[in-house]
Amino acid sequence: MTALGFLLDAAVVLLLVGLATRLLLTRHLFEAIVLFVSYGLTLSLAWVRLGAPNIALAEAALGAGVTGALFLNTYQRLTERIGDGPKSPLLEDDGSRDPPAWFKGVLGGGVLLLVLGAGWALLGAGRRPAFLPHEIAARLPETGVQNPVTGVLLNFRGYDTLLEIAVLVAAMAGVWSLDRGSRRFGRARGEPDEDPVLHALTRFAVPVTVVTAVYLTWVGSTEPGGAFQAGSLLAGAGVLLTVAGVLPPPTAASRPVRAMVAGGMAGFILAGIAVLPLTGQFLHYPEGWAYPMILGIEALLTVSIAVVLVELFVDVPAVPEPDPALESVDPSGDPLGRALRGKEGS
Amino acid sequence: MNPVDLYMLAGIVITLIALYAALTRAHLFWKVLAINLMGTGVFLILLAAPSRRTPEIADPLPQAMVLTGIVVAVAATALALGIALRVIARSGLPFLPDGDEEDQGSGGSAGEASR
Amino acid sequence: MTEFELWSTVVIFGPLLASVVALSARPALLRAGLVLGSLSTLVGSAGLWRAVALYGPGRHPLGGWGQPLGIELWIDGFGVAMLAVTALVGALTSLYANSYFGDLSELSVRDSPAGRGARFFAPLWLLLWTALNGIYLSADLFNLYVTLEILGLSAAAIVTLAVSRQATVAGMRYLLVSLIGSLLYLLGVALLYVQYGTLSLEGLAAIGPSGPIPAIALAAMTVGMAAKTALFPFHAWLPPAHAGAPAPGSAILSALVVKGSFFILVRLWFSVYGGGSPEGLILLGVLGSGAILWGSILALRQVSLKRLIAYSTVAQLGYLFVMFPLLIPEPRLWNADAWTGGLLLAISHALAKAAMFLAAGNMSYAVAEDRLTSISGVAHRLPMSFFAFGVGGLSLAGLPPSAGFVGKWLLLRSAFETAHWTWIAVIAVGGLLTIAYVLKVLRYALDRDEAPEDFRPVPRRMEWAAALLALAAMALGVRALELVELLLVGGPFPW
Amino acid sequence: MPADLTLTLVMEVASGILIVAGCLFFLAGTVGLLRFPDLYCRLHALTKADTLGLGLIVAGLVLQNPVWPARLQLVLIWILALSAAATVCHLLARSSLAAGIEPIREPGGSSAGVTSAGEDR
Repeated sequence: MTALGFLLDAAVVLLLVGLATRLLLTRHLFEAIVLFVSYGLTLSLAWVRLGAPNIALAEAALGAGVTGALFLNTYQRLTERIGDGPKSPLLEDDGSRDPPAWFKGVLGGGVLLLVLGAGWALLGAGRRPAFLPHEIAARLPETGVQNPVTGVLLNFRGYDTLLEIAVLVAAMAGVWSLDRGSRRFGRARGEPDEDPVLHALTRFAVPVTVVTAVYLTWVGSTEPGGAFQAGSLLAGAGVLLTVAGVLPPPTAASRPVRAMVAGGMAGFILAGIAVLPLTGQFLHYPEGWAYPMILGIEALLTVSIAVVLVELFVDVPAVPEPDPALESVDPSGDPLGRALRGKEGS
Repeated sequence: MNPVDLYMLAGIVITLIALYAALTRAHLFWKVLAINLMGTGVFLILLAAPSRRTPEIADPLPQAMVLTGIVVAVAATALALGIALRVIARSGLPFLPDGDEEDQGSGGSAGEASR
Repeated sequence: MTEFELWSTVVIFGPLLASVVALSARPALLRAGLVLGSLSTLVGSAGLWRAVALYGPGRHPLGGWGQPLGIELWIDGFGVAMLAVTALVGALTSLYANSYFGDLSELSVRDSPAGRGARFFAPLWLLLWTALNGIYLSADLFNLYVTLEILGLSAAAIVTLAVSRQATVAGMRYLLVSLIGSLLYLLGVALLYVQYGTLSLEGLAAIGPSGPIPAIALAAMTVGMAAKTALFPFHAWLPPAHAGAPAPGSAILSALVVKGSFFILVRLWFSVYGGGSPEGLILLGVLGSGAILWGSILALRQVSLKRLIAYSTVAQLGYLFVMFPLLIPEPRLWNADAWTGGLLLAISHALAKAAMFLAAGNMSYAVAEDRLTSISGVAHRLPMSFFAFGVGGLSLAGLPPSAGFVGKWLLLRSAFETAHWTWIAVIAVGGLLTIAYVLKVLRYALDRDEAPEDFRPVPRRMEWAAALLALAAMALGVRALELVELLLVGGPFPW
Repeated sequence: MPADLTLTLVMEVASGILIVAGCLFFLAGTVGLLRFPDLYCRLHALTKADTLGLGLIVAGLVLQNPVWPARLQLVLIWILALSAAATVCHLLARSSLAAGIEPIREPGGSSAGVTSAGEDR
C-alpha cells in the first residue's frame, strides 16, 4: 500500500510540475487557462495526500474554480473584442515582447542556483521538536470548536481572518473603482432563459447547493469546511441564478449588494469590539460564548464571501476600443483636473 | 525519499519557475497566472516542509495560513485581471511598455502633443 | 483592559470600521467615514504615545491568547512614531481629498471618466490606512503578510483611480511588483516557520535566527520588501505610479505606503535578526547611496512636476537605507544617533513629501497641466501652495530648523563618530542635489511676473492642507527632542 | 464467521472489479476526448464514458463502505455529477451549434479533427 501510495504521490508531483511548466511555456492563452484549472484540481489531490482536506476543498472551489472562471470570463471578453482573428497578440503571445536573452539567462541561472540551494537546505534540515501543534491541540477545547483549522482561523488567529476579509473587500472596492458598472450579464430579470435544461438544473441544483453551503458552514467547527468553502459554493449557485436570469446581476450601484459585501467585515469587527469591555482584548470571546459567536461570524462571512465572488465573476466588462482621449499620456497627470476643465470649457 | 519530500521539492521548483516566468513573460495574463502558480508553490512548501520536520503530529497552523493565502490570491487575481483589461482597453495591447519608453513619454513628446 | 489594548484597538479597527461606512458611497457617509478614520487614528495614536511614554513598550494579545499561539500587537516607540505621522498626514490628506473629489461630485460625477471610480477613493484609502496601522503594530510574521496584501491591493487601486493610460499602466506594474514582493516575503515566512515553528517576531528574536534556511528566508524577504519600497535598483515602477495617481493618492503613496515595507525591513533586520550580517547591511547602504545619487540626478532632469517629486522619493528613500550600516558600526553595538536620525528622516520625509505632492496637486489643479513650464507664475496666484512646496522642499533638503535637518545632522554625527567618510560624502552630495531640484521648481513657479490667465481657483481647504503639512515638517525640527525620546523607547532591539 | 468472511471477500472482489471497470471507462473517455474528430463526438465520449465510469467507481466504493450515510453520500455525489455533466454537455453543444460549428457527418472526419483539445474553442 505504501509503495502504491508513493507511486500516486510521484505521479501527482510529476503532473503538477509538468502542468506548471507547460502552462508557463505555452503561447496560447486558452490552453494556459485550461492547464491552470487542471493544475488546480491536481493540486487539490496533493492537498488530500498531504492530509489537508480543508485546503483541498478550498483549492478546488476557489483556486481552480473561481480563479479559473475569472480567467475564462476575461478571456471571453477578449475574444468578443477581436472577433474571429485568432492571431491577435491578446490571445497568442509570440514572445516578441519578452525581455532580452541575457536577462533571461542571468535570471534563469539565479533561479536554478536558488532551487538547488533551497532544496539542499530544506532536505538537510532534520527533525525538530514540535511545540506549537501540541499547544494548539491542548488548548483547542477552549476555542469552542473541534476542527483545529477553524480554531486557528477564527479564534487563535481570528485577527488574520478579519484582515483576510479586508483583502477581499479591498479587491472588491478596487474592481468597483474601475467603474465597469452595470453591464448586462446573462438575462435581465423576468426574462428567463428559454433553455429548459439549464432551467431544470437551476431549479434542482440551487437548493442542493444552498443546503450544502449551510451544512459546510455549520460543520466547519468540527470537520473540514467553513465560511470560505461554503461561500464559494454559494457563489456558484449565485452565478447559476444570474446566468439563468433569475437574479439581477449584483453591482456596486445596488445598496443591498454593498451592504452584504461590507456586512461580514462589519459584523466581525463589531463582535470583536463587543467583547472588549468583558475580556479586555479584541476578539477575546467570553467563556462559553466562543462557539455561538464563531458560528454567527462564519454565517455572516459566508454571505459576504458569496456576494463578493459572484460580483467579481459577473462584473467583467466588455473591452472597448482604445479611446484616443485617454490613450495618450495624460499631460496633467491628473485626470480629475482635466475632466473639470473640459466641463468648464464646454 | 519520503513522499512529503517530493511535495516540498515540487513546491520549491514551482515557486521559482513561476517567479522566472512572472519576470520574463511579457503578456500580462501569463504574469498573473505565474503569480498564482508562485503562490501555490509557496503553499506546497508551507504545508509539506513542517509536516516533514515534525511527522508525529499534524500542524493546523500552516493549513490555516494556506487557506488565507488562497483567498488572498483569488482577490489579487480579480483585481489584476480587472486592471489588465483596462490596460488593454487603453493601449490595445496586453503588455506593459518598457520603463524607459514611459519615462520619456511623460515629459517631452506627449506634453508637446497635447498643446 | 490596558491603555495599550484600548488605543491599539481604536487605531486599527477605527479606520477599518470607517471603510465599512465609506463603502456605502453616499457623499455624506464618505465624509463621515473619512472623519471617523481620521479621528480614531489621531486619538488612538496620541493615546498610544502617552502609554508608551509612561510605561515603555506594551503589548495587546488579540483574542487573549498571546504569542506564539495567537497574534500579538507590539507597541514600541518606532511603531508609535510611524502611527502618529501616518495619522497626521492621513488626516490632512483626507481633508484635502474631500475637497478634491467632493468638488467633482457637484459637477455631476457621472459624466467624467474618473467620476464614479472616485467614489471608492475613501473606502480604499481607509483600508490602506488600516493596513499601515496594522503593520506598525504587528508582531507576527504571517499577520504582516496579510496587511501587506491589503496595502498592495488598495494602493494599486488608488493609482488606477486616475483613468489615463499612463496611470493604468503604472497601476498594473505596481500591482505586479507588489504581488511578487509579497510572495517573496511569504516564501521567507514559510522557510522561517519550517525552521523554527513559530510566527512570532518576539519568539524568533529570542531564538536568534542563523543558518542557511534563515539566511535564504531573509534574502527572499529583503528582495520582496526592497522591491515594494522601490529601493534602487528596483525603483523603476515608482515614478510613474506616484506621479500618475490622483493628487491625494500621490501624497499617500509617496509619504506613507513605501514606509510600510521599510518598517518591515527594519523590524526583520534588527529586531528579529539582531543586525543580520555586516555585509548585508553594507550592501543595503550601498544600494541606498545609489538611490540617493541616481534618484536625485533623474529628479533634476524631469520636466513634469509630479514626476520630479516622485524621483525625489526614490532619492530620499535611499537615506533610510544608509541608516542600516551606520546603525551597527560594530557587531553587538548600536548607534542611537543613526537610529533616531534615520527614522526622523523617514518621518520628516512623510510630512514634507505629502506637503509637496498636495501643493503640486494644487498647482496642476489650477492650470490643469503638470509640466514645469506650465506652472510658471503660479506662485503669484497660489502663494500658500507655493509656500508649502518651498518649505516642504527645504525640509527635504535638510535646512534648519526642519526635522529633515535634525535627522540628517544625527545621521551625519553617527557617521563622523565611526569615521565612515563614504556615507558622509553621499549624504552631503544628496543634500546639494535636493536643493538643486527644489530650486528648479521654485524658479519655474516664480518665473513670470504676472499670473497665468488660464487659471482655475483652488479650494481653500486644499491649500490649507498642504501648508499645514509643510509647517508640521518645519515645526517638527523645533520639537524633535520629544520624537527622539519616543523613538528610543524599545530601540532597534525591543526583545 | 466463515460465512461473513466469505461475504466480505466476495464484496471486496466485486468492489475491486467495479472500480477497475470504472477506471477503464475513464480511460476510454479520455482516449475518445483526444482521438475523436469534432466537438460533438468528444462531448459524447467525455460525458457518457466518464459518467458511467464514475458510477461504477461509486458502486465499488459503496460495497467497500459499511456506513449507510456515507453510502448515501456517495450516491448523491454521483447523481449531482451526472446532472451537472448532462447539463453542461447540452449547453456546450447548443452554444456550439448556435455559433455555427457544424458536426461532422461522415466517418473519418475532416482535417479539423486532429487539433488537440486545448486548441479549439
